[in-house]
Amino acid sequence: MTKKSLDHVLKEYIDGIKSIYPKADYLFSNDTLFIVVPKEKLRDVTEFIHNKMDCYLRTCLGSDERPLLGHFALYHIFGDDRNGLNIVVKTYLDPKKPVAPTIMDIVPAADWCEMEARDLLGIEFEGRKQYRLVLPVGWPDNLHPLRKDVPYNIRPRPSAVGERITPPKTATATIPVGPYHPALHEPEYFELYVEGETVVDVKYRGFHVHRGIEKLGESRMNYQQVNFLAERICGICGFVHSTCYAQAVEKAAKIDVPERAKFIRSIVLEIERIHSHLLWIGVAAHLLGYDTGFMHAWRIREHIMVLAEFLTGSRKTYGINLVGGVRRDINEDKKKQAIEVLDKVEKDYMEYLKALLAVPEVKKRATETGILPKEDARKLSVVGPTARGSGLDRDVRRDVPYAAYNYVDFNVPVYDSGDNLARLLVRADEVIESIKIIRQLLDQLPKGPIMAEDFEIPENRAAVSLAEAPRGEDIHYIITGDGRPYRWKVRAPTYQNIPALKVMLKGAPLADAPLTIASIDPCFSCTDRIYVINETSARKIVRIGIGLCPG
Amino acid sequence: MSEYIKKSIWVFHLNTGSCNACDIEILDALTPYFDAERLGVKLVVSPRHADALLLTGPITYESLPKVIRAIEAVPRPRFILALGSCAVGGGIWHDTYSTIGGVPELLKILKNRGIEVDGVYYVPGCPIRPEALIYAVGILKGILQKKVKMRVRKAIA
Amino acid sequence: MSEDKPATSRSTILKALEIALKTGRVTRKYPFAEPLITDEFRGRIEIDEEKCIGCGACVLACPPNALELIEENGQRMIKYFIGRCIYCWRCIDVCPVNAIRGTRDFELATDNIDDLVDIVVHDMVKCSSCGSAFMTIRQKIYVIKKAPLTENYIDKDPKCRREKTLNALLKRRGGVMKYE
Amino acid sequence: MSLDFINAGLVLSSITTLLFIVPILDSIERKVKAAIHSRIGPPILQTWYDIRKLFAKKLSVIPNPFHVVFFLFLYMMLSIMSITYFITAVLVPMWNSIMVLIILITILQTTFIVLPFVTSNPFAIIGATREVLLVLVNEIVFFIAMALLIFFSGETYLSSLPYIHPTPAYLILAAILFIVGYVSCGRQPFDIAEAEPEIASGILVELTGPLLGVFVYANLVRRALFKLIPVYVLIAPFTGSNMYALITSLIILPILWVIYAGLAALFGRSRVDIAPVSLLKLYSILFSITIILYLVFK
Repeated sequence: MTKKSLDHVLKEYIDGIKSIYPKADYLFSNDTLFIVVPKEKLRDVTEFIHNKMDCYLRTCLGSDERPLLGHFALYHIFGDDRNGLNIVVKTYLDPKKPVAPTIMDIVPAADWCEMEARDLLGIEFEGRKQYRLVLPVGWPDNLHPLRKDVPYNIRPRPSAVGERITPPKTATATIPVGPYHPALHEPEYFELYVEGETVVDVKYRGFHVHRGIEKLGESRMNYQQVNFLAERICGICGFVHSTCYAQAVEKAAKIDVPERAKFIRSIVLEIERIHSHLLWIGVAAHLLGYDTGFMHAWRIREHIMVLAEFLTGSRKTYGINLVGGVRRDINEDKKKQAIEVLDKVEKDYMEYLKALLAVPEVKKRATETGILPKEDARKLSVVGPTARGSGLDRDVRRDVPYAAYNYVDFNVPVYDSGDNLARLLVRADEVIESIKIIRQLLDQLPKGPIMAEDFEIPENRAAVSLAEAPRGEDIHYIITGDGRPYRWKVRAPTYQNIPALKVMLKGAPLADAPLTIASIDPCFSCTDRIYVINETSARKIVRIGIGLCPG
Repeated sequence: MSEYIKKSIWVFHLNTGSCNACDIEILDALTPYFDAERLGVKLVVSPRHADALLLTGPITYESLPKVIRAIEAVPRPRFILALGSCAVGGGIWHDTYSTIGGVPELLKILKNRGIEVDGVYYVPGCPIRPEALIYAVGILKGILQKKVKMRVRKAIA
Repeated sequence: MSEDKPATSRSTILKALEIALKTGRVTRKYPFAEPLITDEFRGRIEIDEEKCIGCGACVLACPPNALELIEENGQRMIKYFIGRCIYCWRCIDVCPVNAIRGTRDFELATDNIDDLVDIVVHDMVKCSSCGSAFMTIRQKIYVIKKAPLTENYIDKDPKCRREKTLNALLKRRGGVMKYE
Repeated sequence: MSLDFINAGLVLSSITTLLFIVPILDSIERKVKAAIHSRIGPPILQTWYDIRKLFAKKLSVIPNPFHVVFFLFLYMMLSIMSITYFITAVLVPMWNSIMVLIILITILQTTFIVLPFVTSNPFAIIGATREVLLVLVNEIVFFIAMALLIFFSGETYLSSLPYIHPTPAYLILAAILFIVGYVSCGRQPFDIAEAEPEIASGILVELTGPLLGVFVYANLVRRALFKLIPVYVLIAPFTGSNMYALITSLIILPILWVIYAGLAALFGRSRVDIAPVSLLKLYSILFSITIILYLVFK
């Protein structure tokens, strides 16, 4: 994209917004257009950006800026991937009684993030049904943990928690069905309403893993410590989160990261992707009752885990990202070993894949199940392999290159059928692409330092950063503060994909539900949100706790 | 009674707010390179079948009641294995508003409610290596000895 | 790569058997054999009580507060709680005297949580004017070695030092009031 | 008289050996699967350790305790009785009609299906419903195969089978019985009733401690019975003596167990709407072949 066309696009946005609100303030920094509008004009501006300019909502967030400006602020972040642009719309809200207009009827995807802002900051949204989303049951109504006057370690009524045990609706008696059921792994759960063996409705219950990460990053920690916190948002795709965070700060502070550090980041990111996809393929095989497939996928994956440990010092949560660069270098010896491991893994993996797809049950049960048509996929704006399995060709690594991805050449596998098999094949192909990418990166690894020298992070700068996690695009938004982020917001890919499950599951056999749920590779540690639908006439309730960041 | 359990340890895994890293390492401990099954470990799907609960994560308020219910469902003798730094000491979020800060806090709550547990094992690691889980199983089985001990050392000026 | 789509390749269910035969048994017999660990693994840290000066730089850097600084009865304790450590080794990066060493130790399981505590106790220097303890003796030695001229005022804690400076300033200006 | 004495001794020793060896065979199955997974697997006595451990656990409260305990013990008694009856019937040529065996097995299967229903757990009930669908197909095929067996061989006694001439149709019938046996054992792809990911091992989910121990053990005995019957039917005509036939079957049993284990490791799990249909197709083809062969070689 040339400079001229960017200017042109920007002018289009600014003119459009000026025509709605002539006094709108705007600022263009990095790849992000920041606009301030009053709350009365918010809905019109949203409509313009979302409907006229065909952007999609990345996320929205509230922020307590009373100590700075005497107001609450509400940010809506929109994305324009065709031009690689982010548009941040800021609205000031009353410091005493923050009330904002909802945009949920214009942008359905704003449902969860509005409710999250309500829970965490006490911002009320007019014109929609409001409910508790994030905080546990029994949490005091007027206590909003993300407000700056609330300490991060406040623990109201810890003893009251025990009283919240609700007896199960059916005669399941003492069995803790629900969050900790069959396919282990993660405590979020789905209630599948079934008639006979057919799923008639789905209800997702979540937020068991809400750990107060954003508040922690804004209060107890400093810039460098947050890297380690971000990595622990998710234990499977954690490095994406820490990279995304580090990039956001680097963008906001305009820090020049050495090329070598960028390469190392990309290499580790791709290693993480291979591990994540192999893990998922193994679990998918297990869900189909094919344990041999599970074991061998994880056997091959073990080489990657050992390689990750050899390169970074830990099998998972690698802990090598810092704002400004990385902590561990890749020397010639490591490079050689990495290539050896990759060769072996590629060979074993190709063979394994043949074996897996030869099993009749795997093919039969993955084909034509859990179908997500392309139109639905586009409407719900799903991301990652879920989108690519439904024929949407989008990948942040290629569309908005970050780290060292603009130095490599790779394919983005896309399948059109939208069923579980398509999503399986997308991941299967991506493993091979990732191996290809790592080879290229190792080959071109530039010389130089791995850490930027002496930099300062100025206050009150903001940036949006994107990264392609194994499950889709990851978004971090940051406002810098004194020694630590003033506001830090994370949007994980699973957030975008979960609503698609309803489409995939309805009317499908119960036996396919675990695979279908797993097929979006949900990562609840990252997501932590709730999807609520109306309970319809269902005879039996089966609660299924599928975990999985796929696992 | 618990002698018999040493030969056959059925475990039920609860994620109580962990980041998944420990959880995938638990699964990894069952896979070919580590094969916990050779030590009699089996991952079961209901706490009613279990002998030991594998807890990962700092125990969020939202998951606490469910954890307590799961512990109650395990027939005695029952054990708890606190896996990973989050479960042992609350980890990086040991003092945030939405967690209780690890298994030691959970044990206090259990004690108040009169729920007995026959043994608790702490396995630090972030995440735990699969070998660390196998090591803990070895201690539970009595074939290994613990290596760590509280240390207080004086720095002599 | 994409021309040879694995989905289309012909194969039977016996392929798995072939892989199994070719691979053989891969299990490491840990704990009876060596673990699957590389030299780069970050395990528990080890504080060298001979070198540690008790400055607390590691405590400030530690993301999960596994390292804590506790002061009581004229003693300062650096408390390392292994059970909360995330093994990031940031403390090793920031230690000014290289007193912290990383190990590959992961065999840390125990049935008693107190086993996971490691404390280094430092004696502290008392302020020559107000008597409150404010730094460790080792820290004082370190500072004097690094910056010899500090000997004159190192005995006072920062509060008393400021007081002294301010009083001196006031005196010079002819004032008699004492800074409180 | 002396022969009867030997027979009685043989019956007793085979039954005790079988009852002891069945959990070991299960451990071997786990080891075989582990080998295909490229790992070591559990020790050879692991299933015994598991059962012993389960009996050492405290009993916790369950819904419908009376019904559950009643059906559970009925199930265990019936599995042990059926296998005892089978071995006795093979050796002792008195009231040993195949019909009695069929009736016993029918009651056994019915108890097996009823058990999860009385635990009134939604997972168990879904599991049981699936089992019913599968058993309906399988059990009927078992009846037909046994009936044809009686018809073709002209014998209604198990102990007479070693003295008949094996026709091709007879051998195909034996093959059908092998498939019935495999399906009854709940192995992949027919483990739909115990599907762990979607219904938490279905029928097992409510049982705990010693009750689970009883169920696990009884289930193993039942599985042994369903392997023993086809083996005996297949090899009996080639041995010429019921004592040899029994001993050979007992020797073949572990081998068959290992083969089944290996097979199960190569398949995934089928689905409740697919499995019975594909089974039906398979069985109809095999039955047609049987009848054609019978007519051709008559």
